Amino acid sequence: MATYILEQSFNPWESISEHQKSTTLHNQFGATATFIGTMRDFNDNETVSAMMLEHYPAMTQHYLEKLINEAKKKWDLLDILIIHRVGNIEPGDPIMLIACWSSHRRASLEACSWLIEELKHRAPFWKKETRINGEYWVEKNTDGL
Amino acid sequence: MATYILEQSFNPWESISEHQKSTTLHNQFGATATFIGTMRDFNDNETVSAMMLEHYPAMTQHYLEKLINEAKKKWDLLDILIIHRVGNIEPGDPIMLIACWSSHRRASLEACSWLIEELKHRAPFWKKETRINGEYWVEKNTDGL
Amino acid sequence: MSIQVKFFASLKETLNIDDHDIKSATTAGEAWDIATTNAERPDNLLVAINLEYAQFESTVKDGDEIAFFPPVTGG
Amino acid sequence: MSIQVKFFASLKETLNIDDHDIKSATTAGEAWDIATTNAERPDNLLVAINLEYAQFESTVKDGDEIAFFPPVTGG
Repeated sequence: MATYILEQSFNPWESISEHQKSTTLHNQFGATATFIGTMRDFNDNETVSAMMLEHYPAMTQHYLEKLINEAKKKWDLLDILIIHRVGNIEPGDPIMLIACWSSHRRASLEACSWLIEELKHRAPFWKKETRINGEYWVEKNTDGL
Repeated sequence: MATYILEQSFNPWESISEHQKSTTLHNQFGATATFIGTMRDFNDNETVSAMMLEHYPAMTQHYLEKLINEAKKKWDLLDILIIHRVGNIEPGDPIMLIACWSSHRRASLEACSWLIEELKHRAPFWKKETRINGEYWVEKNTDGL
Repeated sequence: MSIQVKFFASLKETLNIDDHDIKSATTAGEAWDIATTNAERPDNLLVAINLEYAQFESTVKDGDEIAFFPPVTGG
Repeated sequence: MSIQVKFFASLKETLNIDDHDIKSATTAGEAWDIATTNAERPDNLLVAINLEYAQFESTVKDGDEIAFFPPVTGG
């Protein structure tokens, strides 16, 4: 189980691959479900040229660990990797990565979806978008969309 | 949209990464959901040392394209990649890869889960496992487990 | 004038039969009977006509490709 | 004897206020009033005490860390 808060851009597929190699999961997992959230260059029909992601470091770390522990209680999971960007983000940059490994498919798929929603609604991150007319704090996350 | 039936082992993360680079998706997708099914070295509490995956090539190709078209009608998807192994497979080898790209998270997550179940129940693949006591055809897939 | 008949996976091994053509049949079920010389149909036997799942009562015509196989187990 | 008070994101900009310590407070709501010199509480204002979500009625004690912030928008 691992969580990383990164201030630099990362390659999600390399990160998953490296994490998978570093663990002792070999030949035990049958299912890997992953989700990557990526910054788009538009939102609400407006061009977004940049984004700044603020967070509350101590609480973020606490909440990511808490979500991982809750997911492990709810599903039979072999491993979880969560990566979240903070700081200045450019269009095309991955923002969030969640990867779940399990023996059978249901656990990893359900845990991955659950972790996305919980992270979006509980972990203390805030997005500020740079649009043509200025900078705007995103007011709330969409509900499962 | 792409489907590949492979007779050799593949690196799922490199495959997704290469597919993503080859498309014109840049800065349009906000969500990527993926699922990898991997061969484990045990099943039903028995050691499995090898697996042979047979398929019906023309019908497989037809069904994977059909599933992709159905998924595109049901959800607002930007791209789909499906890879499935056939032939002789070793423990630790990825068997199936499904990746879905969309603007918002719900479409890619739901389409990915749906494609897994539909592929498992409709695409003409058959697994034969080599166990300690001989070779056994897998009789049926588990129901969403 | 012929209909291609194919068998897959455990079914092919159990019947010990190769893919082959038959001259004619009116339904998928009749194609099974002709191609297997009246072998008993296993439980859960599936049939596809021209790459689409079908029923044993489905009609077949000259040039069709009929495939018989057990439940699929991919993914 | 002090309680740390933190503000984040749009809230920090709107209030134009820095994180600072206050001497004491009995509830999170009272900590807000003291730290902001009675600023109006925005709709949807959230509060955390020692890294856990809390209510404005939740009691606070010496040494606590209290954070005020708008709805979270990560992921």
